[in-house]
Amino acid sequence: MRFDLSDEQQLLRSAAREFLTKELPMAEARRLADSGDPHDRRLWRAMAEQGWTGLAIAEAHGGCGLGLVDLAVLMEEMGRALLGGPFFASPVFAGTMLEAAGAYEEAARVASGERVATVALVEEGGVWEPEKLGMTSGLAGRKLFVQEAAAADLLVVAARDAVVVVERGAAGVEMGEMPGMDTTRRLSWVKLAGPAGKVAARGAAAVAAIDRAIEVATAALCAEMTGGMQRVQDLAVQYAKTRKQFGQPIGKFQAVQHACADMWVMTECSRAAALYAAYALDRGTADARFAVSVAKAYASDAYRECGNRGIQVHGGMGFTWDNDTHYYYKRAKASEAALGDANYHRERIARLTLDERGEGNEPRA
Amino acid sequence: MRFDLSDEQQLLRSAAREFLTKELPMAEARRLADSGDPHDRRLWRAMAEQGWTGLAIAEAHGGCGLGLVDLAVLMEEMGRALLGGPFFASPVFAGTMLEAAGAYEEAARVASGERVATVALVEEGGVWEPEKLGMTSGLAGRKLFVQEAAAADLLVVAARDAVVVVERGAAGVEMGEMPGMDTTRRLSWVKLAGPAGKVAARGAAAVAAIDRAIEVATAALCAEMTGGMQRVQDLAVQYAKTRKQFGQPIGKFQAVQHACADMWVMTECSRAAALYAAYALDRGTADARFAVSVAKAYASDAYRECGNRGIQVHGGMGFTWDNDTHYYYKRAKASEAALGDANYHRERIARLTLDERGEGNEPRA
Amino acid sequence: MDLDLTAQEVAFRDEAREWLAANVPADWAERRRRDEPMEERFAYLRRWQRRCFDAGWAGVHWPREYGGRGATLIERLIVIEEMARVGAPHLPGVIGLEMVGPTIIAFGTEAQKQRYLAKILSGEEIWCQGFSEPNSGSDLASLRADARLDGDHYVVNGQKVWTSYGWAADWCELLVRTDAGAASHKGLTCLLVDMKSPGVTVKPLRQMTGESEFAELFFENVRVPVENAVGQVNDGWRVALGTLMYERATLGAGMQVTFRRQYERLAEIARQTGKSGDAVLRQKLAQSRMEMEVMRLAQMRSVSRIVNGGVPGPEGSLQKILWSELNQRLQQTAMEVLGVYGQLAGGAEAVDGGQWAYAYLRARGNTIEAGTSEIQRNIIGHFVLGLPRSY
Amino acid sequence: MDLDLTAQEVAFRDEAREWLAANVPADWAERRRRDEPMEERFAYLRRWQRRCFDAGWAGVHWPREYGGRGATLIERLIVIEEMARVGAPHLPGVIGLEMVGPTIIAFGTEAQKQRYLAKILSGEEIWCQGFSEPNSGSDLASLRADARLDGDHYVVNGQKVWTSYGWAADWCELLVRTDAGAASHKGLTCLLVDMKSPGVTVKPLRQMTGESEFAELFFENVRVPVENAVGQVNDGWRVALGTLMYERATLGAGMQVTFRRQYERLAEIARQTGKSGDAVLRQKLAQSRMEMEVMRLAQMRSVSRIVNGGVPGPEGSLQKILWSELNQRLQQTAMEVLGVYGQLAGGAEAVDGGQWAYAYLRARGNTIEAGTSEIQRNIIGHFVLGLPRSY
Repeated sequence: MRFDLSDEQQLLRSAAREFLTKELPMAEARRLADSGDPHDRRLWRAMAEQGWTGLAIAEAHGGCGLGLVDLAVLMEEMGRALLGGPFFASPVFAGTMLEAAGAYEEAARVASGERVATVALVEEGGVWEPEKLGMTSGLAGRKLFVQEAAAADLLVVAARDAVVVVERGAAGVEMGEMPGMDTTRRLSWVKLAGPAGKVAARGAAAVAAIDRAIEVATAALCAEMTGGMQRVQDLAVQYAKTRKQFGQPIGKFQAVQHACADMWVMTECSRAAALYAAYALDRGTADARFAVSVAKAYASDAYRECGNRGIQVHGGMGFTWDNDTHYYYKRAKASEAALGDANYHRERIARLTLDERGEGNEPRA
Repeated sequence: MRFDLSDEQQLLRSAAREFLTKELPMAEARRLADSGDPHDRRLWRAMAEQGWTGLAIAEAHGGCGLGLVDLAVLMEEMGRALLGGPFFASPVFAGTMLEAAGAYEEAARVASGERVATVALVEEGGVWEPEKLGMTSGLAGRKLFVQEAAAADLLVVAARDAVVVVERGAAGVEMGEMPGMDTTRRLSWVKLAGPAGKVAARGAAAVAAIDRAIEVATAALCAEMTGGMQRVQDLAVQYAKTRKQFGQPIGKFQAVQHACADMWVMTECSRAAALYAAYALDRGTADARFAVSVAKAYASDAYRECGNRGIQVHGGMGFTWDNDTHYYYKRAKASEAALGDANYHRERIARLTLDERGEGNEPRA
Repeated sequence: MDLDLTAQEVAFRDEAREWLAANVPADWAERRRRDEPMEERFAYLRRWQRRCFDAGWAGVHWPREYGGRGATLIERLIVIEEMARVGAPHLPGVIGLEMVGPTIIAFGTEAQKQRYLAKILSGEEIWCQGFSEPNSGSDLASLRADARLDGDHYVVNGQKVWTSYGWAADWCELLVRTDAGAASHKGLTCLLVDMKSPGVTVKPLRQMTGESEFAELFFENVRVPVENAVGQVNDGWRVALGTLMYERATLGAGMQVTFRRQYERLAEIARQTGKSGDAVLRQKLAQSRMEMEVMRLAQMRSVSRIVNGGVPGPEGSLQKILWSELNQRLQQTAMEVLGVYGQLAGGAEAVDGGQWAYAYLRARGNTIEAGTSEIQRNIIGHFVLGLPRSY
Repeated sequence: MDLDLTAQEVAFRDEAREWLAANVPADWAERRRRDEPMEERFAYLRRWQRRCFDAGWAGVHWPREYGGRGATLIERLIVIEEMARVGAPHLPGVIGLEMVGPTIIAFGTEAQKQRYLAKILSGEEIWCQGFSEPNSGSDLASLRADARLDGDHYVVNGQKVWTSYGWAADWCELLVRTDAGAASHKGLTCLLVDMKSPGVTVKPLRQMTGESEFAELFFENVRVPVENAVGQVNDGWRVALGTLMYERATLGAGMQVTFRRQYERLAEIARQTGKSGDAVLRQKLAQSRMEMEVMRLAQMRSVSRIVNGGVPGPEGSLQKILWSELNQRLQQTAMEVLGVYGQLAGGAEAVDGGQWAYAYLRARGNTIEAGTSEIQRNIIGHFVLGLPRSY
C-alpha cells in the first residue's frame, strides 16, 4: 500500500515547482491577475511544451496518457503558484469532456495546447447539474460563469441532451464579462442563438461525458485548492516567525500558533482527500463519487478557513492589497462556489451514505 | 431605558444567592444529585416560605404576583446553585399552565408549595408541540420525559384539546423511571388509561394555556441555563488562575485564556437574551416569541459550549466525577433537548423573520 | 428593567425621524453603489454633514456650549440608529465628531476648544488619528514616532498606518513619543497636527477590497507648535486610551441596524430565488438573525450600565467581538444564499451591484481593525476575568 | 499511489477475517451493554485475549522470536481494523501489547525479555503505565515521583494518575525521577514495578461518565530491584517518549472503523425515526461521515510514510486531533438525531441501552487524554511548522 506519490510523480512535482517558480513568480502572477487578462500566451506555450496541456488525455487522443493523480500533483503546484487563465477550463474540464464525448480530434488539439477550449455549463439561477440543465442541442439561451471564454477558441456546450462544440467566433455566439472577485480567471456569460456546432455526443452518452468531466474537474479543483491552502499557510507561518509584537515573534502566542496549526491540519487533510478522489476516479473504484464529494466538501470549507486564519495571523498587513494572501482568498471563494459548494457535496454524501446502502458505504480494508 | 435589574430585583438576587449558598452548598447539591431523589422536602418548604414557589403567580391566585423578570433572576441563581427537584416542573411550568388554564385553586396550592405538580407534555417520538399532540381529553396513552413525576402530587396533562389535572394516585395512572444523564431532575414515563381528572380548559383556551406555559417555561429555563454557564465559567477561571503547568498558571496561555473569554462572552449574551425573553413575555411585546426563540437557540448551544470549554480548561481534572462541572454539563444537555433545541428554535426564528414579515421583523427603537 | 423610551426620548426620536425623512438625499442609495472618484464622494458627504450640522444633528452628544445638543447617550444612540435605519449617508467627519472632539472637550485647553471644535461639527475640518505604526499594531505602547522639542515647536518624525480618512484629513490627532527614556506606554504625547504642514506625506493604503479607506502617514521633520499638545505632555497614553474606549463603545452602535437592513434584503433575495425554502440556509440565516438580536440586547445592557453611572469599561470588547464575528458569519451566509452569484463584483448579473462580494471581503478586516479579536480576548481575560496577562 | 493490498496482505486479512468470524464470542454484543462488575468483565476479556494469543492474533507485530508474527505495520492495522469491523471484544492487555512490550523489546535486557514478554502476549500479566501525575499532566517533564537507590533496590515514592487499567494491572511501567539535580526531562528512569509490592496502593478514579477506567496509584517506599530499570538509568524520558509516539500512531487505528459502525447505526436510527429526511441533520451527519473518511485517508498517508522508511513523527498529532474532535462532533450530532431521547442513560425507552448518552460524555475526554488538543497544536506549531515554543 502506498498512499504517496510514485517516483515519477515526485519528479513531476519538482519539475512543476521549478518551472512555476521561474516562469510564474508571485510578482508575475499578481501582475497577470491585475492586468485584466490573466491568459499569458507565452506561458501557455511553455506549459504546452512541457506536455501539461495533454497530461491526462490518452496518448491515442494526443495527450500524455498520465493519470488523474499526476494531474492532481500538477494542479496542486499550479494552485500554489496562483496560475490563472484557461488551464483548468481548457485541458482539465473541456479536454476531459471532449475526450469523454468522443470528440477525439478536438481533444487532441486541446491536449497539444494549440487550441484553448472552455466548458459552457452553468445556467440562469446557478443551475449546473446535468439533469437540471435547460438548454438543448438547439443551443438557444444563455450560459453563465463560463471560465476564460475570452481566451477560448472553442466552447464545449453542455446541453441537456448533447455535448456540442462551437467555435467562439461562430455566428449566433455573443459573450460578455461577469466581473468576479477572483481576477486570475475571468468569467463570462455566453448567449447562444442557435450557432452552428458539432454534436460530439447525444443522449445518455452526452450525460455520461458531462458527468465524467464534472467529477474529474472537481477532483482536480480540489488539488488546486490544496496548493492554495499550502501557500496561504506558508505565508502566515513565515509572517508569524518574523513579525514581532510585545517583544515576541507573534507565532509564540498560542492564539496565533494554533491558528497556524489548524491551517496545517486542514491542508494535510485536504491533500489526502484530493489525492484519493483523483485516485478513485482514475481506478474507477465504487466509491469514486463519494470520494469526490468528500474532497470538495472538505476543501470548500478548508480553503476559505485557511484564508480566514491566514489573513488574521497577518493582522492589518493581511488586509492589504500588497499582501499576497487576498488573491488566494478570492480564488478560494470562487472555487468554493464552483461545481457545488460544501452544502451541496454534504447533501450528496448524505444521499450516498444515509438513504441507501450506497457506494460510499462499503468498508474498504 | 434600563436594561438591568431594579433595586428590588437586585435584592431578590442577593437574597437568593445568600439562601442557596447556605441551604444548598455544592456538596449538598451533589449529594442530592447522587442520591436518586433530588427533591429535598425541607429545602422545598424553606423555598416556599420565601414565597419562591408563588413568585410569578398572581396575588389573586395565591402567588406573589411578581413578574417574569423576577422569576428569571431567581432561576439564574437556582441554575448557578444546581438546584434540582421539581421547582422548574411545579411552580414554573405546571403553575403557569394551571393559572393560564384558569385552574386557580390548583394554581394556588402549587404557588404555596403545598402541592407539587408537573406537566405531562411530551409523547412518543419526542413530540411536544401543542398542535402535534396525539392525546385527547380521554387521557389514553403515554406521556414521556415528565419531570419529577415521582415527587408530584398533581399531573397537569397537556392534551390536544384540553388541559386536564390528574391526581398522581388516581386509578389508571402508572409511571416509571426514564434514567437520564442529568440526575438533578428525574424523568418518568406516565401511562394513562383514562384516569379521572379535572378538565381545566378545553379547545382554544387549552391550546393557549399550553402555549403560554411553554413560552414562560422556556424563558425561565434559559435564565436557569445562564446561571449554570456562569458557574461553569467561574469554576474554569478559578482553576486557570491556580493550576500551574510549565511553570505558569495555565490561564496565562492564550489557548486557555481565550477559552475563558469565550465563556464570558457566551454567558453575557445568554443573560441578555434570557432577561429580554422574560421581559418581552411579561410585557406581551409583539416580538415575544421571537425573543424566546433567540434566548433558547442561543442558550442551547452556549451552555453546552461553555461546558465543553470548562471541562477542557480543567484538563484531566475536568473529566473526573469529583469536579463539579459534569453536573452542569449533563444538565446542559437535558436543557438543550427540552422545549426545542437550537435547531428547532432557529427554524422558528426563520419562520418569524424569513417567510413572513413576522413579529421579529419590526425594528423596535 | 424597562426598555421603553421616555416621552422625551420618543419626542427626540420622532424629531430625528421626521428630519431624516425630509432630508436624506434621495440619490444616495443609488449613488453609493456607483464607482466615483473618492474626492467627489467625499465632497458629497461633506455637504451632507453640513446639512446635518445646520439642523443640529451633528455631534448631538456634545455639550451645548460647544455647539452640540448635550444629548444623552440614549439620544445619541437614537440618532445613530435612526440614521442607519434610513440608510443615511455617513458623516465624513466621524473621527472628529466621535473621537477627537470629545478628547479635546475632555483634555483640551480653552484655546484649543475655540480653535477646533466648531469646525469639526460643521465638517469644515476633517480629522484623522495617527495611532498605529507598522511595527506597533496590537502592541500600541511600543510606538516609535517621536517628537523632539525645538524651541516652541516639536519636531516630529515617524510613520503611521491604518489611518482612516488620512487621505482626506485637514488635521491629525497624533500619538508620539516625547520621552524616549520612559517605559513603553509612558512618555507619549497627543499632538494636534495640521496635515498641510511641510514634511507630511500621505499615501493611500490599498486594502484587499481594492479601496483605500485608510492611509499611511509619513512625518519628516514636521514642526508642530507646543501649544498643540492636547492633555498633559507625556500623558498621551491616557488621552489616547480614552479615545479608544469611546471608539469601542460606539463603533457597534449603528451596526445592528445596518445588519438588520442587510438581513432583510438577504431574506428578500432568498424568497425571490427560492433559497428561503432551503432548511440548511434557513438555519444559517436564523443564526445570523439571532446573533444580531443578541448583539442588540448586549449593547442595550452595556449602554444601560453606562447610563446608570459608569464610563465605558473593558466590556466594549464584548461589542467588538460580537459585531465583527457576527458580520463575518453573516457575509459567509450571504455568499451561500447567493451561491455562484456571490463572487460577482459587478456587471449586470451581479446581485445588488456586487455589494455582497465587497461586503464579504470587507468583513474580513473586522476582526483585525479597532483591536484584533485576539486582543479583545486578552482584554477580557485579563481585565474582566483577572487572568494573568497572556502577552 | 496504490492502495490495493498485496496478495500476501489479502491472504492475511482473509485469514484474520475467517478466524474472527469463527471465534468472536456471540454473547459479546449483548454483554457489553450490560452492567456487570468490572472484575467479571475483565476476566471475560482475559479469556478472549488468551484465545487470540493461542491462535496467534495477539501482538502480531511483535518479532517472531518473542512470540509475535513479525507482522508488518499494514498487517497489524489489518488485524486492528478487522477486529473493529466485527466489534470484537478488546484485548485487556492492550497497554502491554502495544506499548510496554515494544518498549521492552527495544530497550530491555535479555533477562527482562525472557521474564515479561510471553506473559504480556498471553494476557497472564496485565500492565499499566505510570506517567502522569496530579501536577504533571500536560507538563510531563515536571514529574516528581522519585526513586532513591538503596543497595540493590530503588525506593519509590510518589503518586500517579490517569493510569488506564491501573486497577487491574499486575505490573506497571513507571516513570520516576532518579536524579533530582538534573534538568526537568533528564534524570528520569523507567522502572518495571510489581503492583503487588508492599507500599503500592491503587484507587479507582471516577470519571464524569460514572465509570472508573483509570486509577490513581500511590507509591510509599516501594522497593524495586535495580535490574527492573528498563533502558538506561536517567534515560527514561527517551524510553517513555518512544512509547507515547507509539500510542499516538496506533490509537486512532481501529477508530475509523468503529466510527463507521456508529455512523451506520446512527443512519439506521435516522431512517427509522424519519430524521434522515431532515436536511439540517443530513448536513451534520454527512459532515461527520466526511470527517471519518478524511481521517481514514490521512491515516493511510501517515502509515504509508512510516512504511516507506520512517518512524512515527509528530504527525501523530494530526491523528490525535482528527479522531478526538471528530468524535465530539459525531456524538453531538447523534444527540441531535436522537433529540430528547439522547439524554437517556438507561431504561426501556433509551436507544441502544443508553450507549449514546455514554458515548457523548465519554467523547468529552478525548481532547484531553493522550495529550490535550492544545498540546497537539503546540507540537504541530513547534515541531512541524518551526514556530517558537508557545509554552
